[in-house]
Amino acid sequence: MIRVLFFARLREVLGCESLELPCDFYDLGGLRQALMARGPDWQEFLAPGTSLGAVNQTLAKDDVPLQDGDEVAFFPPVTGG
Amino acid sequence: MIRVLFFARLREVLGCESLELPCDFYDLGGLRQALMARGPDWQEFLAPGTSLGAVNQTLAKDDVPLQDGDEVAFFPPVTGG
Amino acid sequence: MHDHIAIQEQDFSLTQEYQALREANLQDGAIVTFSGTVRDLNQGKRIQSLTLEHYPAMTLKCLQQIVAEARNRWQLGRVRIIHRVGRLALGDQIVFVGVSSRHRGDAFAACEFIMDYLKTRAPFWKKEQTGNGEHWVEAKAEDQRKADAWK
Amino acid sequence: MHDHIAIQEQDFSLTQEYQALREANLQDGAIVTFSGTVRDLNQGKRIQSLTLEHYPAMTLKCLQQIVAEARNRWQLGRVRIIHRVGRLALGDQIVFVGVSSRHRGDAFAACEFIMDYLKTRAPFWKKEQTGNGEHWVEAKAEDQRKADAWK
Repeated sequence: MIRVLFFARLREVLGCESLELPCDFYDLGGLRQALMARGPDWQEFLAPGTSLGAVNQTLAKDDVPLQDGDEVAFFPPVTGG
Repeated sequence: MIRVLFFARLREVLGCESLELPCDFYDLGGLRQALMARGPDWQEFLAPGTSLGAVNQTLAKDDVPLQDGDEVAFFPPVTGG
Repeated sequence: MHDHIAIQEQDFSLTQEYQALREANLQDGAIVTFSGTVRDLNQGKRIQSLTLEHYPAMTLKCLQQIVAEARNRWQLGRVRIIHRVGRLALGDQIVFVGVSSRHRGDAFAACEFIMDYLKTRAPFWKKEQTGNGEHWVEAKAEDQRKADAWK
Repeated sequence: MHDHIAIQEQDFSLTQEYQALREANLQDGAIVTFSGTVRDLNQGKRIQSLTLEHYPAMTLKCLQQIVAEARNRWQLGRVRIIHRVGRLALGDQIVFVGVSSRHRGDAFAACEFIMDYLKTRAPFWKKEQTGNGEHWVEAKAEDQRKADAWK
Protein backbone atom coordinates (compact mmCIF):
# COMPACT_ATOMS: atom_id res chain seq x y z
CA MET A 1 0.00 0.00 0.00
CA ILE A 2 0.96 3.62 -0.49
CA ARG A 3 -0.16 6.40 1.77
CA VAL A 4 -0.95 9.66 -0.07
CA LEU A 5 -1.26 12.97 1.83
CA PHE A 6 -2.59 16.34 0.65
CA PHE A 7 -1.78 19.66 2.28
CA ALA A 8 -2.99 23.25 2.48
CA ARG A 9 -5.10 24.52 -0.43
CA LEU A 10 -4.83 21.16 -2.19
CA ARG A 11 -6.39 19.36 0.80
CA GLU A 12 -9.19 21.93 0.86
CA VAL A 13 -10.10 21.94 -2.86
CA LEU A 14 -9.93 18.13 -3.12
CA GLY A 15 -11.77 17.69 0.18
CA CYS A 16 -9.27 14.96 0.97
CA GLU A 17 -6.56 14.74 3.60
CA SER A 18 -5.15 11.30 2.87
CA LEU A 19 -5.66 8.12 0.83
CA GLU A 20 -4.45 4.53 1.10
CA LEU A 21 -3.86 2.99 -2.33
CA PRO A 22 -2.42 -0.29 -3.57
CA CYS A 23 1.06 0.29 -5.00
CA ASP A 24 0.13 -0.06 -8.68
CA PHE A 25 2.31 2.83 -9.84
CA TYR A 26 5.80 2.67 -11.26
CA ASP A 27 6.70 6.22 -10.23
CA LEU A 28 5.34 9.44 -8.76
CA GLY A 29 4.20 10.61 -12.22
CA GLY A 30 2.15 7.43 -12.68
CA LEU A 31 0.39 8.00 -9.36
CA ARG A 32 -0.17 11.66 -10.22
CA GLN A 33 -1.84 10.73 -13.55
CA ALA A 34 -4.08 8.16 -11.85
CA LEU A 35 -5.19 10.74 -9.24
CA MET A 36 -5.81 13.41 -11.91
CA ALA A 37 -8.33 11.03 -13.54
CA ARG A 38 -10.54 11.24 -10.41
CA GLY A 39 -12.34 14.43 -11.49
CA PRO A 40 -12.01 18.01 -12.76
CA ASP A 41 -10.57 19.43 -9.50
CA TRP A 42 -8.03 16.61 -9.28
CA GLN A 43 -7.19 17.19 -12.95
CA GLU A 44 -6.63 20.90 -12.39
CA PHE A 45 -4.91 21.03 -9.02
CA LEU A 46 -2.65 17.99 -9.31
CA ALA A 47 -1.26 19.04 -12.69
CA PRO A 48 2.56 19.04 -12.79
CA GLY A 49 3.81 22.57 -12.08
CA THR A 50 0.67 23.36 -10.07
CA SER A 51 1.44 21.07 -7.17
CA LEU A 52 4.70 19.68 -5.81
CA GLY A 53 5.25 16.06 -4.83
CA ALA A 54 7.28 14.42 -2.09
CA VAL A 55 8.19 10.76 -1.61
CA ASN A 56 9.07 9.69 1.92
CA GLN A 57 9.25 13.30 3.08
CA THR A 58 11.65 14.46 0.38
CA LEU A 59 10.72 16.69 -2.57
CA ALA A 60 10.55 14.44 -5.62
CA LYS A 61 10.22 14.75 -9.39
CA ASP A 62 7.70 12.67 -11.28
CA ASP A 63 10.33 10.10 -12.33
CA VAL A 64 11.05 9.02 -8.75
CA PRO A 65 10.02 5.34 -8.46
CA LEU A 66 7.46 4.22 -5.88
CA GLN A 67 7.59 1.17 -3.65
CA ASP A 68 5.13 -0.54 -1.37
CA GLY A 69 5.08 1.28 1.99
CA ASP A 70 6.06 4.70 0.61
CA GLU A 71 4.51 7.87 1.94
CA VAL A 72 3.67 10.27 -0.89
CA ALA A 73 2.50 13.86 -0.47
CA PHE A 74 1.13 16.46 -2.88
CA PHE A 75 0.96 20.14 -1.99
CA PRO A 76 1.01 23.66 -3.47
CA PRO A 77 4.28 25.59 -3.80
CA VAL A 78 5.44 26.33 -0.25
CA THR A 79 4.98 29.74 1.40
CA GLY A 80 6.67 29.58 4.80
CA GLY A 81 9.34 31.84 6.23
CA MET B 1 46.60 77.33 9.81
CA ILE B 2 45.95 73.63 9.23
CA ARG B 3 45.52 71.12 12.01
CA VAL B 4 47.09 67.73 11.27
CA LEU B 5 46.19 64.65 13.33
CA PHE B 6 47.85 61.22 13.47
CA PHE B 7 46.16 58.05 14.68
CA ALA B 8 46.94 54.57 15.90
CA ARG B 9 50.28 53.06 14.79
CA LEU B 10 51.14 56.20 12.86
CA ARG B 11 50.83 58.35 15.99
CA GLU B 12 53.05 55.90 17.87
CA VAL B 13 55.86 55.53 15.30
CA LEU B 14 55.97 59.28 14.61
CA GLY B 15 55.70 60.11 18.30
CA CYS B 16 53.27 62.82 17.28
CA GLU B 17 49.56 63.24 17.93
CA SER B 18 48.91 66.54 16.20
CA LEU B 19 50.55 69.50 14.46
CA GLU B 20 49.53 73.06 13.64
CA LEU B 21 50.99 74.22 10.31
CA PRO B 22 50.59 77.32 8.16
CA CYS B 23 48.50 76.49 5.11
CA ASP B 24 51.32 76.48 2.55
CA PHE B 25 50.04 73.43 0.68
CA TYR B 26 47.94 73.32 -2.44
CA ASP B 27 46.52 69.87 -1.73
CA LEU B 28 46.72 66.85 0.57
CA GLY B 29 49.55 65.38 -1.52
CA GLY B 30 51.61 68.54 -1.09
CA LEU B 31 51.20 68.38 2.69
CA ARG B 32 52.04 64.68 2.66
CA GLN B 33 55.30 65.30 0.74
CA ALA B 34 56.29 68.10 3.13
CA LEU B 35 55.69 65.86 6.15
CA MET B 36 57.60 62.95 4.59
CA ALA B 37 60.68 65.21 4.41
CA ARG B 38 60.76 65.41 8.22
CA GLY B 39 62.75 62.17 8.66
CA PRO B 40 63.06 58.48 7.81
CA ASP B 41 60.00 57.35 9.86
CA TRP B 42 57.89 60.09 8.33
CA GLN B 43 59.18 59.10 4.89
CA GLU B 44 58.30 55.47 5.43
CA PHE B 45 55.00 55.63 7.28
CA LEU B 46 53.37 58.55 5.46
CA ALA B 47 54.08 57.11 2.00
CA PRO B 48 50.96 57.00 -0.19
CA GLY B 49 49.43 53.52 0.06
CA THR B 50 50.88 53.03 3.53
CA SER B 51 48.68 55.58 5.26
CA LEU B 52 45.27 56.99 4.42
CA GLY B 53 44.38 60.67 4.54
CA ALA B 54 41.22 62.51 5.51
CA VAL B 55 40.31 66.18 5.03
CA ASN B 56 37.66 67.58 7.32
CA GLN B 57 36.76 64.12 8.57
CA THR B 58 36.21 62.60 5.12
CA LEU B 59 38.56 60.10 3.43
CA ALA B 60 40.48 62.04 0.77
CA LYS B 61 42.84 61.33 -2.12
CA ASP B 62 46.05 63.30 -2.49
CA ASP B 63 44.54 65.67 -5.08
CA VAL B 64 41.97 67.08 -2.63
CA PRO B 65 42.79 70.82 -2.19
CA LEU B 66 43.52 72.26 1.24
CA GLN B 67 42.28 75.54 2.68
CA ASP B 68 43.12 77.53 5.75
CA GLY B 69 41.24 76.08 8.72
CA ASP B 70 41.05 72.51 7.42
CA GLU B 71 41.48 69.53 9.69
CA VAL B 72 43.69 66.88 8.08
CA ALA B 73 44.31 63.40 9.45
CA PHE B 74 46.70 60.61 8.49
CA PHE B 75 46.24 57.06 9.69
CA PRO B 76 46.91 53.41 8.81
CA PRO B 77 44.31 51.35 6.92
CA VAL B 78 41.37 50.94 9.29
CA THR B 79 40.72 47.73 11.24
CA GLY B 80 37.43 48.18 13.08
CA GLY B 81 34.34 45.99 13.04
CA MET C 1 27.78 20.12 14.87
CA HIS C 2 25.84 22.59 16.96
CA ASP C 3 22.48 22.70 15.22
CA HIS C 4 19.14 23.49 16.77
CA ILE C 5 16.08 23.15 14.55
CA ALA C 6 12.59 23.55 16.01
CA ILE C 7 9.05 23.79 14.66
CA GLN C 8 6.76 25.10 17.36
CA GLU C 9 3.53 26.96 18.08
CA GLN C 10 4.96 29.08 20.89
CA ASP C 11 6.91 32.27 20.39
CA PHE C 12 10.70 32.36 20.62
CA SER C 13 13.14 34.74 22.28
CA LEU C 14 15.85 36.35 20.16
CA THR C 15 17.73 36.98 23.41
CA GLN C 16 17.89 33.26 24.19
CA GLU C 17 18.76 32.33 20.63
CA TYR C 18 21.58 34.87 20.49
CA GLN C 19 22.90 33.65 23.82
CA ALA C 20 22.89 30.05 22.57
CA LEU C 21 24.88 31.13 19.49
CA ARG C 22 27.37 33.13 21.51
CA GLU C 23 28.03 31.53 24.88
CA ALA C 24 31.25 29.57 25.27
CA ASN C 25 31.94 30.24 21.60
CA LEU C 26 35.21 32.18 21.50
CA GLN C 27 36.23 30.89 18.08
CA ASP C 28 33.38 32.55 16.17
CA GLY C 29 33.63 36.32 15.81
CA ALA C 30 30.54 36.76 13.64
CA ILE C 31 26.86 36.14 14.38
CA VAL C 32 24.15 36.88 11.81
CA THR C 33 20.48 36.55 12.63
CA PHE C 34 17.34 36.79 10.53
CA SER C 35 13.89 37.29 12.04
CA GLY C 36 10.72 37.25 9.99
CA THR C 37 7.55 38.83 11.38
CA VAL C 38 3.91 39.12 10.25
CA ARG C 39 3.62 42.43 8.43
CA ASP C 40 0.47 44.43 7.86
CA LEU C 41 0.54 44.43 4.05
CA ASN C 42 1.40 41.44 1.87
CA GLN C 43 1.09 41.36 -1.93
CA GLY C 44 -1.20 44.39 -1.70
CA LYS C 45 -3.60 42.94 0.88
CA ARG C 46 -4.13 44.27 4.42
CA ILE C 47 -3.56 41.37 6.81
CA GLN C 48 -5.26 40.78 10.17
CA SER C 49 -3.64 37.49 11.10
CA LEU C 50 -2.30 34.33 9.51
CA THR C 51 -2.32 30.58 10.01
CA LEU C 52 0.70 28.45 9.27
CA GLU C 53 0.26 24.81 8.30
CA HIS C 54 3.10 22.36 7.76
CA TYR C 55 3.84 18.71 6.96
CA PRO C 56 5.27 17.59 10.27
CA ALA C 57 6.99 14.39 9.12
CA MET C 58 8.83 16.29 6.39
CA THR C 59 9.56 19.71 7.86
CA LEU C 60 12.36 18.85 10.25
CA LYS C 61 14.04 16.52 7.74
CA CYS C 62 13.91 19.22 5.07
CA LEU C 63 15.43 21.88 7.34
CA GLN C 64 18.17 19.46 8.39
CA GLN C 65 19.02 18.90 4.72
CA ILE C 66 19.17 22.66 4.11
CA VAL C 67 21.53 23.11 7.07
CA ALA C 68 23.71 20.22 5.86
CA GLU C 69 23.96 21.88 2.44
CA ALA C 70 24.89 25.21 4.06
CA ARG C 71 27.59 23.46 6.11
CA ASN C 72 28.99 21.96 2.90
CA ARG C 73 29.30 25.38 1.34
CA TRP C 74 30.59 27.52 4.20
CA GLN C 75 32.63 27.21 7.38
CA LEU C 76 29.97 27.54 10.06
CA GLY C 77 29.96 27.33 13.83
CA ARG C 78 26.45 27.07 15.22
CA VAL C 79 23.17 27.12 13.30
CA ARG C 80 19.75 27.67 14.89
CA ILE C 81 16.39 27.63 13.07
CA ILE C 82 12.95 28.11 14.61
CA HIS C 83 9.77 28.18 12.54
CA ARG C 84 6.41 28.78 14.15
CA VAL C 85 3.15 27.14 13.06
CA GLY C 86 -0.50 27.73 13.96
CA ARG C 87 -2.23 31.07 14.34
CA LEU C 88 -0.08 34.23 14.32
CA ALA C 89 -1.09 37.86 14.88
CA LEU C 90 0.16 41.03 13.19
CA GLY C 91 3.74 41.75 14.25
CA ASP C 92 4.32 38.24 15.63
CA GLN C 93 7.61 36.51 14.99
CA ILE C 94 7.33 33.73 12.37
CA VAL C 95 10.83 32.48 11.77
CA PHE C 96 14.35 32.79 13.15
CA VAL C 97 17.63 31.77 11.53
CA GLY C 98 20.89 32.39 13.40
CA VAL C 99 24.39 31.46 12.27
CA SER C 100 27.78 31.87 13.91
CA SER C 101 31.07 31.67 12.04
CA ARG C 102 34.69 32.72 12.23
CA HIS C 103 34.10 34.92 9.21
CA ARG C 104 31.26 37.33 8.65
CA GLY C 105 31.03 36.56 4.92
CA ASP C 106 30.23 32.91 5.67
CA ALA C 107 27.68 33.84 8.35
CA PHE C 108 25.84 36.29 6.06
CA ALA C 109 25.81 33.92 3.08
CA ALA C 110 24.67 30.88 5.06
CA CYS C 111 21.90 32.76 6.88
CA GLU C 112 20.48 34.14 3.62
CA PHE C 113 20.90 30.79 1.84
CA ILE C 114 18.98 28.97 4.59
CA MET C 115 16.13 31.50 4.36
CA ASP C 116 16.01 31.31 0.54
CA TYR C 117 15.92 27.51 0.58
CA LEU C 118 13.43 27.40 3.46
CA LYS C 119 11.15 29.72 1.49
CA THR C 120 11.09 27.45 -1.58
CA ARG C 121 11.59 23.93 -0.18
CA ALA C 122 10.33 23.60 3.38
CA PRO C 123 6.70 22.41 3.56
CA PHE C 124 5.01 25.38 5.24
CA TRP C 125 1.90 27.14 3.92
CA LYS C 126 0.45 30.45 5.02
CA LYS C 127 -3.23 31.31 5.02
CA GLU C 128 -3.95 35.01 5.53
CA GLN C 129 -7.02 36.45 7.26
CA THR C 130 -8.18 39.85 5.97
CA GLY C 131 -11.31 41.97 6.28
CA ASN C 132 -12.62 40.09 3.21
CA GLY C 133 -12.17 36.57 4.52
CA GLU C 134 -9.16 34.31 4.24
CA HIS C 135 -7.02 32.96 1.43
CA TRP C 136 -3.90 30.86 0.88
CA VAL C 137 -0.80 32.89 0.11
CA GLU C 138 0.57 32.43 -3.42
CA ALA C 139 4.22 31.50 -3.82
CA LYS C 140 6.35 34.33 -5.25
CA ALA C 141 8.44 33.89 -8.39
CA GLU C 142 11.00 36.19 -6.76
CA ASP C 143 11.59 33.63 -3.99
CA GLN C 144 12.25 30.91 -6.54
CA ARG C 145 14.62 33.21 -8.43
CA LYS C 146 16.57 33.94 -5.22
CA ALA C 147 16.86 30.23 -4.37
CA ASP C 148 17.98 29.36 -7.92
CA ALA C 149 20.70 32.01 -7.72
CA TRP C 150 22.59 29.85 -5.18
CA LYS C 151 23.05 26.99 -7.66
CA MET D 1 14.63 58.01 8.69
CA HIS D 2 14.98 55.81 11.73
CA ASP D 3 18.73 55.63 12.21
CA HIS D 4 20.62 55.10 15.41
CA ILE D 5 24.41 55.30 15.26
CA ALA D 6 26.49 55.17 18.43
CA ILE D 7 30.16 54.91 19.32
CA GLN D 8 30.54 53.96 22.96
CA GLU D 9 32.76 52.28 25.53
CA GLN D 10 29.93 50.45 27.27
CA ASP D 11 28.49 47.16 26.11
CA PHE D 12 25.20 46.98 24.21
CA SER D 13 22.20 44.69 24.47
CA LEU D 14 21.06 42.79 21.39
CA THR D 15 17.68 42.43 23.08
CA GLN D 16 17.23 46.20 23.26
CA GLU D 17 18.51 46.74 19.74
CA TYR D 18 16.17 44.11 18.31
CA GLN D 19 13.25 45.63 20.21
CA ALA D 20 14.07 49.07 18.79
CA LEU D 21 14.10 47.62 15.26
CA ARG D 22 10.84 45.76 15.75
CA GLU D 23 8.46 47.66 18.00
CA ALA D 24 5.62 49.57 16.32
CA ASN D 25 7.09 48.48 12.99
CA LEU D 26 4.37 46.44 11.29
CA GLN D 27 5.45 47.35 7.75
CA ASP D 28 8.83 45.58 7.94
CA GLY D 29 8.68 41.78 7.90
CA ALA D 30 12.46 41.22 7.89
CA ILE D 31 15.13 42.03 10.47
CA VAL D 32 18.78 41.09 9.93
CA THR D 33 21.39 41.63 12.63
CA PHE D 34 25.16 41.28 12.65
CA SER D 35 27.16 41.05 15.86
CA GLY D 36 30.93 40.96 15.94
CA THR D 37 32.76 39.66 19.01
CA VAL D 38 36.38 39.39 20.13
CA ARG D 39 37.54 35.91 19.14
CA ASP D 40 40.41 33.95 20.63
CA LEU D 41 42.46 33.56 17.44
CA ASN D 42 43.06 36.27 14.84
CA GLN D 43 45.42 35.96 11.89
CA GLY D 44 47.10 33.05 13.66
CA LYS D 45 47.71 34.82 16.98
CA ARG D 46 46.13 33.89 20.32
CA ILE D 47 44.43 37.00 21.68
CA GLN D 48 44.01 38.00 25.34
CA SER D 49 42.25 41.33 24.86
CA LEU D 50 42.12 44.25 22.47
CA THR D 51 41.98 48.01 22.51
CA LEU D 52 39.94 49.98 19.99
CA GLU D 53 40.97 53.50 19.06
CA HIS D 54 38.99 55.79 16.78
CA TYR D 55 38.94 59.31 15.32
CA PRO D 56 35.93 60.72 17.16
CA ALA D 57 35.24 63.73 14.92
CA MET D 58 35.17 61.51 11.84
CA THR D 59 33.65 58.24 13.01
CA LEU D 60 30.01 59.27 13.32
CA LYS D 61 30.10 61.25 10.07
CA CYS D 62 31.61 58.29 8.22
CA LEU D 63 28.99 55.84 9.53
CA GLN D 64 26.20 58.27 8.62
CA GLN D 65 27.55 58.40 5.05
CA ILE D 66 27.64 54.61 4.87
CA VAL D 67 24.03 54.39 6.05
CA ALA D 68 22.99 57.07 3.53
CA GLU D 69 24.62 55.07 0.75
CA ALA D 70 22.84 51.88 1.91
CA ARG D 71 19.50 53.74 1.92
CA ASN D 72 20.18 54.86 -1.67
CA ARG D 73 20.69 51.29 -2.77
CA TRP D 74 17.96 49.42 -0.89
CA GLN D 75 14.50 50.01 0.56
CA LEU D 76 15.22 50.02 4.29
CA GLY D 77 13.14 50.65 7.36
CA ARG D 78 15.30 51.14 10.45
CA VAL D 79 19.08 50.99 10.70
CA ARG D 80 21.02 50.74 13.95
CA ILE D 81 24.81 50.68 14.32
CA ILE D 82 26.81 50.47 17.54
CA HIS D 83 30.60 50.30 17.63
CA ARG D 84 32.48 49.98 20.88
CA VAL D 85 35.85 51.59 21.61
CA GLY D 86 38.36 51.21 24.45
CA ARG D 87 39.49 47.98 26.07
CA LEU D 88 37.62 44.78 25.19
CA ALA D 89 38.01 41.26 26.60
CA LEU D 90 37.82 37.90 24.85
CA GLY D 91 34.23 37.18 23.79
CA ASP D 92 33.10 40.80 24.26
CA GLN D 93 30.76 42.34 21.72
CA ILE D 94 32.55 44.83 19.42
CA VAL D 95 30.01 45.91 16.84
CA PHE D 96 26.30 45.63 16.06
CA VAL D 97 24.51 46.37 12.79
CA GLY D 98 20.74 45.84 12.58
CA VAL D 99 18.50 46.55 9.60
CA SER D 100 14.75 46.19 9.12
CA SER D 101 13.07 46.11 5.73
CA ARG D 102 9.92 44.98 3.99
CA HIS D 103 12.00 42.49 2.04
CA ARG D 104 14.61 40.13 3.42
CA GLY D 105 16.90 40.52 0.39
CA ASP D 106 17.26 44.23 1.08
CA ALA D 107 17.86 43.67 4.80
CA PHE D 108 20.59 41.05 4.18
CA ALA D 109 22.34 43.10 1.50
CA ALA D 110 22.28 46.37 3.46
CA CYS D 111 23.52 44.78 6.69
CA GLU D 112 26.47 43.11 4.94
CA PHE D 113 27.21 46.24 2.88
CA ILE D 114 27.34 48.39 6.03
CA MET D 115 29.75 45.95 7.68
CA ASP D 116 31.97 45.73 4.58
CA TYR D 117 32.15 49.53 4.28
CA LEU D 118 32.63 50.01 8.01
CA LYS D 119 35.56 47.56 7.90
CA THR D 120 37.36 49.50 5.16
CA ARG D 121 36.30 53.14 5.68
CA ALA D 122 35.37 53.87 9.28
CA PRO D 123 38.33 55.19 11.32
CA PHE D 124 38.71 52.47 13.95
CA TRP D 125 41.96 50.68 14.77
CA LYS D 126 42.45 47.54 16.82
CA LYS D 127 45.47 46.80 18.97
CA GLU D 128 45.69 43.21 20.18
CA GLN D 129 47.22 42.07 23.44
CA THR D 130 48.77 38.58 23.38
CA GLY D 131 51.16 36.61 25.63
CA ASN D 132 54.00 38.21 23.61
CA GLY D 133 53.03 41.83 24.07
CA GLU D 134 50.75 43.93 21.93
CA HIS D 135 50.56 44.93 18.26
CA TRP D 136 48.35 46.85 15.88
CA VAL D 137 46.12 44.65 13.73
CA GLU D 138 46.96 44.70 10.02
CA ALA D 139 44.17 45.47 7.57
CA LYS D 140 43.11 42.45 5.51
CA ALA D 141 43.13 42.48 1.70
CA GLU D 142 40.02 40.27 1.86
CA ASP D 143 38.08 43.10 3.55
CA GLN D 144 39.02 45.52 0.78
CA ARG D 145 38.03 42.95 -1.84
CA LYS D 146 34.61 42.51 -0.21
CA ALA D 147 34.02 46.27 -0.06
CA ASP D 148 35.10 46.73 -3.68
CA ALA D 149 32.64 44.04 -4.77
CA TRP D 150 29.73 46.39 -3.95
CA LYS D 151 30.81 48.96 -6.54
